[in-house]
Amino acid sequence: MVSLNSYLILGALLFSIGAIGVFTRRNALIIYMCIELMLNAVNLTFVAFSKYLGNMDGHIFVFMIMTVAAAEAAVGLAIIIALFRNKETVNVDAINLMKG
Amino acid sequence: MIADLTETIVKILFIFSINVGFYAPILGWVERKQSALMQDRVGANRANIFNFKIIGLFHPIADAVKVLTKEDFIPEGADKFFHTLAPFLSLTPAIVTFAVIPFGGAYELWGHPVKLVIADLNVGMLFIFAFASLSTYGVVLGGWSSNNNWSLLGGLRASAQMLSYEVAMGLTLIGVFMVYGSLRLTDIGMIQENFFRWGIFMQPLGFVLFFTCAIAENKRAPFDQPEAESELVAGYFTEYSSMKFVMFWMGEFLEIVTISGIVTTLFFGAWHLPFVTDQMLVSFFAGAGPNGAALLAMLVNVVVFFAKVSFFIWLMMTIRWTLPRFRYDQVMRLGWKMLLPLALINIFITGIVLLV
Amino acid sequence: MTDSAKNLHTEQMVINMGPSHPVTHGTVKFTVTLDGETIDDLKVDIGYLHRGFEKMCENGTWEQVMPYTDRLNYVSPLINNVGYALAVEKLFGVQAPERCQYIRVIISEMARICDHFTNIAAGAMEVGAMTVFLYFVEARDLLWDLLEELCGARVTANYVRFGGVKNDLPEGFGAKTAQAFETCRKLWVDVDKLLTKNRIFIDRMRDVGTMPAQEAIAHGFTGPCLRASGVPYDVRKAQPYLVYDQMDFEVPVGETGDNFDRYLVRMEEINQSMRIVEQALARIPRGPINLDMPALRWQSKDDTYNRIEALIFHFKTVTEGVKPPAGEIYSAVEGANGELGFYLVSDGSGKPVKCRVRPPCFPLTAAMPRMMRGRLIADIVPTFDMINMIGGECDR
Amino acid sequence: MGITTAFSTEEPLGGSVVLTKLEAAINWSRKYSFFLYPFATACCAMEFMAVGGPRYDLDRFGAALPRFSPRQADLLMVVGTITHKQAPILVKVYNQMTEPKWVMAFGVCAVSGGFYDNYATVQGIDTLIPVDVYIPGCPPRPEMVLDGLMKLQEKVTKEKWSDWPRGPAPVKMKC
Amino acid sequence: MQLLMFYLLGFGAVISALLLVTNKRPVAAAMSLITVMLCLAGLYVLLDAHLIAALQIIVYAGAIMVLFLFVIMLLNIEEKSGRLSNRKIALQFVGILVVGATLIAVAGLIKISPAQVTDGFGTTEAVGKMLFTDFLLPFEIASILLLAAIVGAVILAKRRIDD
Amino acid sequence: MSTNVTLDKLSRQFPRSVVETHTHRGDATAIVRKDEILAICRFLRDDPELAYDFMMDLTAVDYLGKEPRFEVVYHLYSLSKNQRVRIKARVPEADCTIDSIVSIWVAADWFEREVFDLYGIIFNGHPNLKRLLLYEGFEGHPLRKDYPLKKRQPLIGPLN
Amino acid sequence: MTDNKAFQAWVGTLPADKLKPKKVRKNIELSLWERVYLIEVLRGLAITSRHFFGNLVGFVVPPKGKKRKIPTVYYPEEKAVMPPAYRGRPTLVANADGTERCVACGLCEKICPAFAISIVGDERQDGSRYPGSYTLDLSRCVFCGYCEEVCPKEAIVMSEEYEGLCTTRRGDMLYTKEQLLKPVDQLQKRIDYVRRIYAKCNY
Repeated sequence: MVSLNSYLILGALLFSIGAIGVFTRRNALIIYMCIELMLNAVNLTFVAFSKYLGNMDGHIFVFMIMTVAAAEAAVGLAIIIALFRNKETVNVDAINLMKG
Repeated sequence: MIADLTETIVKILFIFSINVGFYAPILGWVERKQSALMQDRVGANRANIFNFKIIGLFHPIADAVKVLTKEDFIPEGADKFFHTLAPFLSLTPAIVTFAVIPFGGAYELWGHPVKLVIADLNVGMLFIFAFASLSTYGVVLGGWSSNNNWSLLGGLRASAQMLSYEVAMGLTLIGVFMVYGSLRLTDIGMIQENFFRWGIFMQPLGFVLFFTCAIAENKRAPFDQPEAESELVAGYFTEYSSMKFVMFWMGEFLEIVTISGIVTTLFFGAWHLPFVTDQMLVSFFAGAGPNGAALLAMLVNVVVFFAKVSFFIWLMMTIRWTLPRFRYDQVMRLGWKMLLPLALINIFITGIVLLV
Repeated sequence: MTDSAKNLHTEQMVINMGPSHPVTHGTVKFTVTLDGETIDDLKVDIGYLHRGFEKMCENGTWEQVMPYTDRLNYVSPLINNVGYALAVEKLFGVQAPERCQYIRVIISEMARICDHFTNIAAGAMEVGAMTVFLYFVEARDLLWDLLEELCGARVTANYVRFGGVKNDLPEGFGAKTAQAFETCRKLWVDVDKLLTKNRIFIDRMRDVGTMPAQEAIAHGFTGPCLRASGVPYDVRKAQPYLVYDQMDFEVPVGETGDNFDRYLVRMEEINQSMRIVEQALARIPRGPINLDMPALRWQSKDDTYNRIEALIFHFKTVTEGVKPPAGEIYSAVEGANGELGFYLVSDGSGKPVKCRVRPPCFPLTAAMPRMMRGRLIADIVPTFDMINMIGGECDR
Repeated sequence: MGITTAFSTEEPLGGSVVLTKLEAAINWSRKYSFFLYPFATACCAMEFMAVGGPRYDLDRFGAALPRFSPRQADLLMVVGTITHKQAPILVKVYNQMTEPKWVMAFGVCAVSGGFYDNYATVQGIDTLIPVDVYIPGCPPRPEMVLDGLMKLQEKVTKEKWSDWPRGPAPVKMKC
Repeated sequence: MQLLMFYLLGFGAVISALLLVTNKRPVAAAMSLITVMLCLAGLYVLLDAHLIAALQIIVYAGAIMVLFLFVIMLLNIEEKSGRLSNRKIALQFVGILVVGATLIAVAGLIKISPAQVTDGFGTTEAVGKMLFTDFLLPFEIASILLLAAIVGAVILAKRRIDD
Repeated sequence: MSTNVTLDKLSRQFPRSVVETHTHRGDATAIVRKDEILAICRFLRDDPELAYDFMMDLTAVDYLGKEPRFEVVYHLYSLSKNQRVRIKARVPEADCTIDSIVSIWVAADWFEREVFDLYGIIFNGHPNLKRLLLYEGFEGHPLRKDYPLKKRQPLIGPLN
Repeated sequence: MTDNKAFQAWVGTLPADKLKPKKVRKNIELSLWERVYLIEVLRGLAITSRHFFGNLVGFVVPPKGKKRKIPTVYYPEEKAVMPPAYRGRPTLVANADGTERCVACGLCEKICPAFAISIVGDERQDGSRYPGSYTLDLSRCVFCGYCEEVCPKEAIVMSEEYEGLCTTRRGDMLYTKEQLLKPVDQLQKRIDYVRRIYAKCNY
């Protein structure tokens, strides 16, 4: 049988890869995708825990996370489209509207 | 274990051969011949081998061989990897989906229980959904990777359209699930043993909505905006030639079969004849011994199921050759403003009926 | 395509539709500036079928122009034949005998029916209803059979002669026509049922390509497109030629001038034209079908075989052409697409100085940008079909 | 896929029985499966409709699927007059078609320019692209077209591997 | 069997994730993310979470990623500045350090033996029951969140009329 | 003779510009000076008694050897009065220009472009005077009588 | 283009009320049921299915006097009967003794709009003229029938021939005199027809 640790290590690996992506990539879309990847990694750990604890609460968490991810994707992509219209770029370094 | 494995392999081979080996090539012929007859024409009938013509059945063979020997073209500036991947992506879901559709009842053969379905998942319908949503990628990638404005427009249209109609389709099916209380397609099939519990009687509105959404999912006319010939040349597969182009086509045809299978399973009594239960079949064939009876009953199931499937294929082809196509924004409006609310109303009514 | 791909970075996408695009009939190019799917700007480029009609006419004799007119509006060639012959007759100042006029009415109306069949068929095909297309092609084939029996060719008939027509109606033409019309009407009803109340079709056609009456007039619209806008201008009624004033028919008129009205007007005109043909066939008088004017055309076979002077004269007219008196005229007939005018200038010699055609679909095509701005890309399809741009006529 | 090029390298073996049989089989399939690209420009398009229509039904020969994308088409039907303005587009479409490809000149305008011998028209599309079958007539009767198609089928039957690929049009044009 | 599947899927997921992070073209990146999600869906099946697996494909792969692709194609984005600056490479190293630390912490700390899986674990029915009893409030809140997201997205993406 | 009303009115209104009027086989024709063509057209359209709301046709004729060489011919039609009139403006080869009437009848847009394309007559004030039927790069104007029938332009055409 | 003020002002003055449309066909209004797509879709399906099943049955039980219901002509096997008016390939009429009737007068060459005919005249020993070579370029011929119409000798007529005209080489379409000649008895029908329609009584 696969041990819980294997799932957790896998989850952690994916999470870190996602984090690296968020830190190093400059394309807003890819950053979004990396965030999605991180969320997925978390989902994996939730499902794994829930199986190993014999408790299905983890599934509910995953359900909620998916909802949040969907909402995030919708709003995030809308923001990207709006930004692209104004700035003609999706490079996050070029987006500094908030810097005043 | 061995028996299970054999059973699965036999079933997979059966479905695969019937889909890819029979329906995929024959549908090309059916489409041509049927449209021809509808239009007062004769249709392909001249291809002959040793002077045998058999009503043009050799034409699909000719098409297939010709297409295989045609130059395979990848346009300049296109993304080679995705360009090659896209047709496979659109073909695979169509083949895989049939795995959860039951084409017969559960019997016992030589002491081994046999269910006439490849994979009897408890989330069967969700599985179909999952793969239907994956088939979007083939289209979108095909459109994007061709480096052609028409393809791109086709891909964009396709993605938006399929996404929208998936929503309506899902909501439509909720009513069905509420009625049957299961996502497992074999369960749904079993319940419809009773003629008066066929989906068409319990969910008439659901049937219409689902059928519409399914056609739209499959991008068939009147929802064929992504490949609208008069607008977008050939839409997302404008730049495809040879085998890859035919794979898109085959994908479309197989999806027709799959959709017909789903419609049959959900709304038209699956493998059942009206008023005839599986038990009655087995007892009817009792003379052939227990195994023989089961085999014969299975045969009847399969024949009935595929007869129904063929009927829906015919219906879809008739629709395709009868109706003009929508405009793109009208498709979207129909999906979001008409089908979606109707699906919600359907759920609501179903809920009330179930409660009362 | 590739240069427009660069423009993708901005939100506008420039797409070249045509000329080998299925909707453009091979003879027109739309340069569409798209914003998403909305048309920001549309440029029409015609001339892909400019075959030098006028230049060819100026280099041939008056008779030799006749086959060229067949190929102007190649969907209804006989109307062009009739129009050109009428123009030359006006130049001569003569009028064809009555029977000939009836025959001309019959063939004109048949050509009109064919044209509308083709137009509606193509329109339906391009919005996706393939079956309708083939039903009307089937119906058109029946009429073409009749025309072939009469004229000797299915499309390019070259049938009308100055002061007459080439030959008389064949035996049993009326009965065959009645039979053909019966099938045509059946198919017409089928198509009517398939399209007229079909909401998908209506949604595609209604309020698309709308032209209000005043603007349509300003843009020089004529024919079904103008009538769809509500202006009952029909040369057959306004300035009756041939025997149209004796025929009982109505001019269908639309209301809004959108594509759906154009479709309805055409469908109704098919009916009206069938009525005209039936009336003409019922009333057609006996008598000569040609003017007995040797100067107007080549000599009859009897004469050329038997009379030496006639033969010499024949040689003269064939080699030099008939010689209309000097002058200039403008003569209009109601073509299938609108007013088909011929402006002829003669200097008294056997060759035209100028043979100008007023192409009805030319102004219609010119109004495409006006009709399409702000619409969706898919709206180009029905609009372009319903204005019925015919390359041979538009580009000449 | 890519079989056309693969086979052309095996030309020395061309005489062997297996290859000849294969060649015959493939030619058989090609001849009954023309996907058309109707390059319809002028009057002949009317007859083209009639050929495709119920009366004459091009589909009987397996040639009914008009593909408006040149990539998927086998038979380029040049239906009607080609003017100088149109010529570059015709060449472009021909070059875009995938091998094997055939060209049919439909009607005298496409064959030779017909009676439009003037400043604007191309005097026969064979000055631009290789043509496989010529159909006279202005426009040709549907029967003539079917005749031409059968002639083309005959021609296809006799083809060899070495005939393909045919390559781009011999004329270079500014497009 | 399960172990094999785990390693196969896990390996696939990691490789695809790496591809996602390193790929220049957004479309390729999106496709690799989809692969990650498919692998994860497979893992969920191994973990007896059938509903979640189906939802993973339907929601993530079927909807969210299509949306991503749609936007990528709509904007036709190409990454122009592909090279990373030194500062960014430093950041990358920090990231990798974080990875190591997490790995050690995770592997060392947690020791749970698998519990006995009850019948009906992870089925639609079970999840549904929980969702509509114990977790009704979060469920409703989630729906409100989605509604807000829809409205927000529409308003954001809508073009200003004066443009 | 209702057409004469038009011609009478026209010659009264523009005595200087209207060179000649005649009616041949029922076609009323007025030959006018090209300078005032815009005013004449506007008058014909706006005068309530004439109301020539249709610009049916616009073309040119090349009378090679005569002077002035070209004639620009306008065919107008009045819907409400159901009458036609032909206006001809002579354009000499040396000064091959005439005012554009696009501002009066939109329909004239393409007709003028066509005449420019085939005859080389320049229409002053036309918003987009480019070749219409022939391609950019075509040299000469083929409908002029001195353009040989078979002179082909090797620019983008085939190599024959 | 259209939105200048003068234009707008003028548009207002148009006599729209004087036009008096004769018959207005109302832009069709849909009832609620027709709006729901379904009814019309079903009606359309009924029509096309009627054709489908009619034709399907028509193969098995053809209507009286016909082979099948479908109007399709199975071309190479079945051939339509050409009406006498049909203008096929032009042919030269050969007398019973095989000599051509043509006297190389050149009228057809002159009138042919496509310049498809080229004749080189020659003289026999008895002084009668005959075409030394008579070439018809079928690749240019537009089948207009003018040559037949002007021929003073009944020497060239449009035959019923339309088969076998397609070639794979353009050069094959250059028909020489020998290829064009056809014995008179095969063309008698057309000659009679030509004589009838271009007879004096028709003038």
